[in-house]
Amino acid sequence: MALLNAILRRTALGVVTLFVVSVLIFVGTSILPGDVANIILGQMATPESLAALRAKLGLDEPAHVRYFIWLSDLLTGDLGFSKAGAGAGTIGTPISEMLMPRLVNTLRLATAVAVVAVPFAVTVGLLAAMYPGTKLDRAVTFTTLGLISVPEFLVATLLVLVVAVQLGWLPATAYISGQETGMKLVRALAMPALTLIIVASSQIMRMTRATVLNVMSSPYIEMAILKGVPRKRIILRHALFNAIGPIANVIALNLAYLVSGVVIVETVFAYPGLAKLMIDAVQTRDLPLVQACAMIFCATYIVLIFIADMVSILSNPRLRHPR
Amino acid sequence: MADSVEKTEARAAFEELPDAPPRRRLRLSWSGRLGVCVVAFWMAIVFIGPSISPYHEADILDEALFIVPGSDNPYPETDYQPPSSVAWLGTDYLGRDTLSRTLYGARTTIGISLASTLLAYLVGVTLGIAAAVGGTVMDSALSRFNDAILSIPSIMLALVVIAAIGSTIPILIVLTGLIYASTVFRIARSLGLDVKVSDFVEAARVRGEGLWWIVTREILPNVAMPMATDFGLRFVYVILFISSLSFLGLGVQPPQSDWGSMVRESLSGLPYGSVAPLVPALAIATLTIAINLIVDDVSAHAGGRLAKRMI
Amino acid sequence: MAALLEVDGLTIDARKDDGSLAPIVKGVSFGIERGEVVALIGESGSGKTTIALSALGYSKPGLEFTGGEVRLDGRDVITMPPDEKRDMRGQRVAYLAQSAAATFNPALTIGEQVTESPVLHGQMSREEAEDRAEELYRALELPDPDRLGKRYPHQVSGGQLQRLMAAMALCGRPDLLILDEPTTALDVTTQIEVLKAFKSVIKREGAAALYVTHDLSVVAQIADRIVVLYAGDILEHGDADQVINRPAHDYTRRLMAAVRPPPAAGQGDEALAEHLRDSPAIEVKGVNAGYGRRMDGSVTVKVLRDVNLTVQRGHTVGIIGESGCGKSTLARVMSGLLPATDGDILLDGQVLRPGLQQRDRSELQKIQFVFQMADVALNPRQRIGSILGRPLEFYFGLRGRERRRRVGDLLQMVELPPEFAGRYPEELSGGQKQRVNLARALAASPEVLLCDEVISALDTIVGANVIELLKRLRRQSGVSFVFISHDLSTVASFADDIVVLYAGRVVEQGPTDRVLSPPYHPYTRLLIASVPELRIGWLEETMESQEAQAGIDRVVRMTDTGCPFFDRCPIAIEGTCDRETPPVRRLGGRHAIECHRSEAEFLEGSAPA
Amino acid sequence: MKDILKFQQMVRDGVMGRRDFLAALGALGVTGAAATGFLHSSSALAATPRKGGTVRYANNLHGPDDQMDPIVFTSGIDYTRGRATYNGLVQMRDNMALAPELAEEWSANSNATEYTFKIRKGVEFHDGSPLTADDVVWSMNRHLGEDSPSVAKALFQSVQEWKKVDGHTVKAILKTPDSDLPAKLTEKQAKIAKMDTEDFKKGNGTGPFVLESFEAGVRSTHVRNPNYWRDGANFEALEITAITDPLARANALIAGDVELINQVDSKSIPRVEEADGVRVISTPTSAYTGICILKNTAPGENDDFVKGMQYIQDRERIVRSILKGHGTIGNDHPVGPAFGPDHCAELAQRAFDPDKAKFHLEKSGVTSAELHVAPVRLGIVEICLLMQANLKKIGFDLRIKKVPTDGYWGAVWMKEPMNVVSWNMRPTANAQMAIQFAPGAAWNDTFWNNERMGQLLTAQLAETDPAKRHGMLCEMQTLIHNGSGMVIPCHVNEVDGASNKIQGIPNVPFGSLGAYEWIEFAWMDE
Repeated sequence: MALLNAILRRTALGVVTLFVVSVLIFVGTSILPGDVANIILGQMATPESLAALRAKLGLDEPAHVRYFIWLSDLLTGDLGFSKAGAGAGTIGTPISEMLMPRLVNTLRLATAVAVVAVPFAVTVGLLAAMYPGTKLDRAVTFTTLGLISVPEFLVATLLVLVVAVQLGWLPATAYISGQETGMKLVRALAMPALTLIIVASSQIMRMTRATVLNVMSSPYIEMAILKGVPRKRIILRHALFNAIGPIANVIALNLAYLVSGVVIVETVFAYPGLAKLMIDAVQTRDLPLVQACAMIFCATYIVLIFIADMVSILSNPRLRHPR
Repeated sequence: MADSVEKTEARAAFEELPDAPPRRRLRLSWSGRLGVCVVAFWMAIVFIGPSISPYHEADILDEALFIVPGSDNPYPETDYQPPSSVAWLGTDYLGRDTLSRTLYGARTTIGISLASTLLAYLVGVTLGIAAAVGGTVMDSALSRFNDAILSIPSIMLALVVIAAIGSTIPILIVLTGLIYASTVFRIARSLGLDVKVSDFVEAARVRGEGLWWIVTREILPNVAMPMATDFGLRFVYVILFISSLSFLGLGVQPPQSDWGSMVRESLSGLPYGSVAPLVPALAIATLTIAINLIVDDVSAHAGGRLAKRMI
Repeated sequence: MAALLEVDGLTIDARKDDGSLAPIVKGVSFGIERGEVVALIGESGSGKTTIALSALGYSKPGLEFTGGEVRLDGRDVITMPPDEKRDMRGQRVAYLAQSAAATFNPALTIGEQVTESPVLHGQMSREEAEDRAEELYRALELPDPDRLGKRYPHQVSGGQLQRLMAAMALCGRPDLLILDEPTTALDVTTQIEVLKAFKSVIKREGAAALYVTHDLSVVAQIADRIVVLYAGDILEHGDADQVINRPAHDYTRRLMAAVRPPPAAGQGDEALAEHLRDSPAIEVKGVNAGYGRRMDGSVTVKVLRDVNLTVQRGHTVGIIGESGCGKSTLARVMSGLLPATDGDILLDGQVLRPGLQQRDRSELQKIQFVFQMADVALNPRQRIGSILGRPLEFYFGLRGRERRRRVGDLLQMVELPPEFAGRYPEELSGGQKQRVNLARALAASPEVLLCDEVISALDTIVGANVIELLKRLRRQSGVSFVFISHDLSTVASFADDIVVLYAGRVVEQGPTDRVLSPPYHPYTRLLIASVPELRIGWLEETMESQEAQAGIDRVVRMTDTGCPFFDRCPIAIEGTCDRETPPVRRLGGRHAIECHRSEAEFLEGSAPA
Repeated sequence: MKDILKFQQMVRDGVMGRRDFLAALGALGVTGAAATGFLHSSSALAATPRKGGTVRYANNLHGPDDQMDPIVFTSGIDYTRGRATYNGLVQMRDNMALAPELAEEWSANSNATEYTFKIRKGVEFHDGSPLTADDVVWSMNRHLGEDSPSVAKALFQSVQEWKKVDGHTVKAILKTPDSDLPAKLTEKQAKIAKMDTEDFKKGNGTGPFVLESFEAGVRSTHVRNPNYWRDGANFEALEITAITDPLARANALIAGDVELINQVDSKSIPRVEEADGVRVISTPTSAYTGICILKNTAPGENDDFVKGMQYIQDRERIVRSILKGHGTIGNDHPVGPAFGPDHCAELAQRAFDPDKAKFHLEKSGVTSAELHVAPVRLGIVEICLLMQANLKKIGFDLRIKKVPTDGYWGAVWMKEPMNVVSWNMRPTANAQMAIQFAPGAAWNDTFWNNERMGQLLTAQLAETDPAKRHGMLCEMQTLIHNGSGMVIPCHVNEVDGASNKIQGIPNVPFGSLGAYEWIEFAWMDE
């Protein structure tokens, strides 16, 4: 019951947040100059044709009406049209059609990074927490500290120079067409993935270590020491179980970052992901596309945080086994 | 009479024992102290940097300065020059002195970041504490709004806003401040909620104190320490964020130097082994690492100490 | 035969900020024979826990062993290699901490934690360990022993958890148990049964034990020998009988003197009769209150039900009951911190508005609240001077010199030197902080002082001193006191009237004298009987009585119908007590009992043990 | 007129953001430019093209608004794809001469008001349908009319309509005489698509490559058209994408991830030059970037102020260290040496002279000014920074306000008193000057209106005597040099990067890599 309540409560919160986000995005994109009709018509805009298209698209409605139309379209999966490839006289490309390949690319990269970074970082973070003050711990602490303190564009650029330009091991850019398989795909993803793995792992490692050490200050850990429980078991059984919630949160935040915050990496490696699509859309004032991308990013964040919360709710025996 | 003597003695001897050893004063390890030194160094540069720098940040060094004695080339290259007696840390892509720009850049970079972080704190703490002490309705409204802001990727948000209204230092500060206010809000709110239910706040409430007193005199002083630690971390994030914005070309106005755009501008020198992009990158890294070292030290948990006793 | 554990010249130091060492334990020596229970008694800061932990070769972070040895069967555990230490811990020496709630890992089942040590040490297989655990659950009289292991810590009560910790310690059949204040955090009624369980199980297992506590009454029930500690030194060391009945050292005598006598009729401070005027200072009429206020004004968790009480001017009313009975809630309602859902609070005959915001400053000034934990009730970021000065400024507009003078007076009033005004709370001892806490309330020159468990967190001597101070203040000021405590002895020695709360209801109230003498409400009887006496053998006697049976901890029910005490009551009437709300029986004067039984039935069926 | 202005503004927006519109309005008579260009052109060597290979090309810009509809082509990547997918009626080749493409031949009536084009027979669209006059008429008529979305409609304002004569003959009926029409048909928007095409993303043209996949802002892939109407392309397949970061773009070339890139930034030039297997292709043009000072407002209305700004330009240093030699010194008029004999060589070069600058600025009484800068062309920001640093030395405070390229041409250009511009090379010196400096011209961005200038522009078109022509051109250049508010410190080269495997890139200075003609004519060595 408590469990169900917590889940329902959390779900409701997520939905409310999504709603607030949609309002913010709608309002936020309205501050960009130019409206959709202007954008679709582009250079063939005349006052009459603009008015006509505005009426057709419902742009002459008041803002709140437009918002609800947009929201209901969004909920029914109709993301609208981008001006992309509009050519002359046609209305443009359905946004869903444009997003799909980008989304796939972004997810591909995110997955590649997550699959490597999460297990690696959590393991190393745990090891560091297990042997605090040792050489391993100090190495981990200082390396991660250094890496999170350096702007990621520097990490990316140095990697390109060394790995791609100097050594020629991997391609300097990462454009993928979607047809690549096997080694070709791995090679294409390697550089951006490597950069992101370095950046994301550092964060996850640090947070895992800190979280576990935080749990380590609990009296029940002292009790376990006094019961003669060996170090490994203290960490893996006593500390980790209580740290699952916070660690899940850290992982979720970093994954959300992979999907949305990789602008710089996508720029340096010319990787055709969602973040770059959104930047381009902002620059070309492609409002429907900006809105759609923004919604995807925010929804991803909210869903990931939601999953992390679910994990911590489910890992909490108080909720799982009510009195 | 011997009895009474003994009694007074005993009374004197068995004073109440202190409840607990006095709280450990903040004591920094060598790494923390190193951090303090580095931060102090950069803070000093913020104030004296421009007056000790050999050139102005905008100065494009004359070609004449680089003429190699005996060479017949009257127009030597001035960009991406290696460190020399003319330019101690070499020159950037335009032939400007990297050292001078780094020294000037400290003021811009640290100034903007500090102002942004302070703004983030002003807004975040005000709203966070308001959410904590205000009613449920206010709390949920602010929290949902904040969650929504948090869910928007910050770089994207910055891009949209800058695309719409352009990039000036005030805009940069306000924008960054507001973006980071959302994370501060979360922390301030949860700390505020913790302190709010503490007995000394109840004692103030039961005395009839107003909200202002409770917030400023009872709550804020008690969240100051954890907030200060967080301030350090937040400051680091802001520096990196602003550097990233500069990297994307959305930073300060030229010829003003800030470390992020210095890296970006001179990135093309990297393949030639120029130190121009490395010096500002190093400046960013030393400052952020130093702050992190201090923060790590201050927030070193008892957990770390306990974990060392594990067998 | 060599002792099982020999502590020999043990010195432990704390590493201070400047790197220098401050002695915590100063060359302590004593021994524990097999099967023997040795008590370490001392106030907080005496080093007793530090010594106890050294028996496990362990010191808290920040402390260092700097001298002496702690030998277990002749082997020094301090210098033992890590592997051996790990083997020794849990298997040969087991530890019971003060707060079981904190020492049980919330994420693991009870069974896993109880059996963990013997299984890890290879003493027994998992199945054997589980059988052994179940056997211990039974011996410790824990409910539902065959399924208890599958449950999580939050699913059992505090008293049960405390006993489960004993099971955890005993599971591996250790030679030595270290018990660190294992009953201090418990209610009296729970304490007695946990003590009982510990005592019998230690006896049964034949283990030796080191029992650390500040409570002499508890020590009297369980220890064979007593070591009295003060500031890291042993002051007295001897047989329990000798130390308790013929204490040699002056400090021990002071400890003994500070123990409050068990509650009995005839107590109550008559000295203030002159202050008694029969006009009520504060009245509580038909108050209902609780937490989780809904939109319609009702609450999700109802705590107080139809509470009525009156505090006469200059009078002291003691409110007593187990934790969770609503004592603090009542104080919060009276202070206005928690608005009542129904009923009124009257100050000087005037109805007070329920919430703080609606009350005016003079009303607020007249009722002052002294919080339970001085540690957290004083803002750590304010100096004592500002803590005390603020009410002076707030209520009376005092500033500058005048304010400083009054702060000095207040400090003097609570027997603290005036220079304390410049200190921060953390620089004060627990008792001193509680005095400041009290002085802050007095600064408002209140008519009613609500004292919520003001001495529960204090050591015996310190607490006794605070009580003396309160008595003096009452004599001098004529303030009315509402004195809340779970400790009946304290209340009995201080209050004119006693109000007994159970599950949010007033089950008995009246003058102290009358409440503490028959006829009793069955719950009052249980409370009286549970207060440990500083007398060897008291526990065994009490264990036989029927009150002890009623004490077996059950979850306190909050009911809307019937008597809440029904399922613990030895004289409950099936079919009536569980269905109908008991009537209030007026027994003359202010004395009233809420019970279905008649006065005659109380007297015949339940003379005090 | 208002609509025209609006349209032009919009085109300008497009041009400058990332565009190259009007970069090449044919190159009639511009042989001077060609002469220099040939030095770099491998097609001058008599090597035999090799068939085969997949070439990967990385442009500097792309985005979600990449197009496949020719009439809205606006960027280099669009032009590249357009050249691969479609053909025009007329083509410009290495020798700068017009060559027939889909039109086998054309003729005009005597007063150039009616043109007749014979359409090549046996040409097939990629979907297999034959090319007919209907397709040509439909495609060309899309540029006409007020409501036409064509970005090139200004070019075809002289055309009344296109008419079908028979299955393979079409006529263009003109409103006004226009002897430049064939040259204008080489324009990148003037491509022939299948009649009634609605979805241009399929790219159904007659070009040397068949569009295989197209993802706006990501990439497109193209395979050789096996049924091309002439010998056709040498490459087996094309992959066209963009790498916006200049450093990353150069890295990709050096690392061998791509074979061709455009816009090698000056800092990467030495690296590309030094790296094995790749080369820099630098083509001098008359395109320029400079500082535009409005003459109709303060401070530009003061001639001394403009003089000061012109004398403070360290032109040699700009070309030497900012452009790394890939440019030529400008003389504050738009006709650069790339125009050969049309360039007024006898006009004295304005030199870097801080003293004179100081003198003029002091005389003007202006002590500070604000310059709006957007990175409209590589190097311009650096030029402004150098100018700012030099002005600081003579005690003048120039504040630089960096604004985004986005919307720059609408919000800043021709509005702020000091801004930066970037102009591409026009087909003739006359056109190059007329567009900006004719009195009342829509794009007269310095608002310098000189009557004499107007007269000369008209008269020079009618003049046939070479010496007189040159004299008039020189006078106009001198007028601009002395009177306008334009500061032109340098003309910039088109700098591309190519793998050494890629040979035979034609030399046409009006666009990158031989104005996109490499697609059909370059080849890849083993």
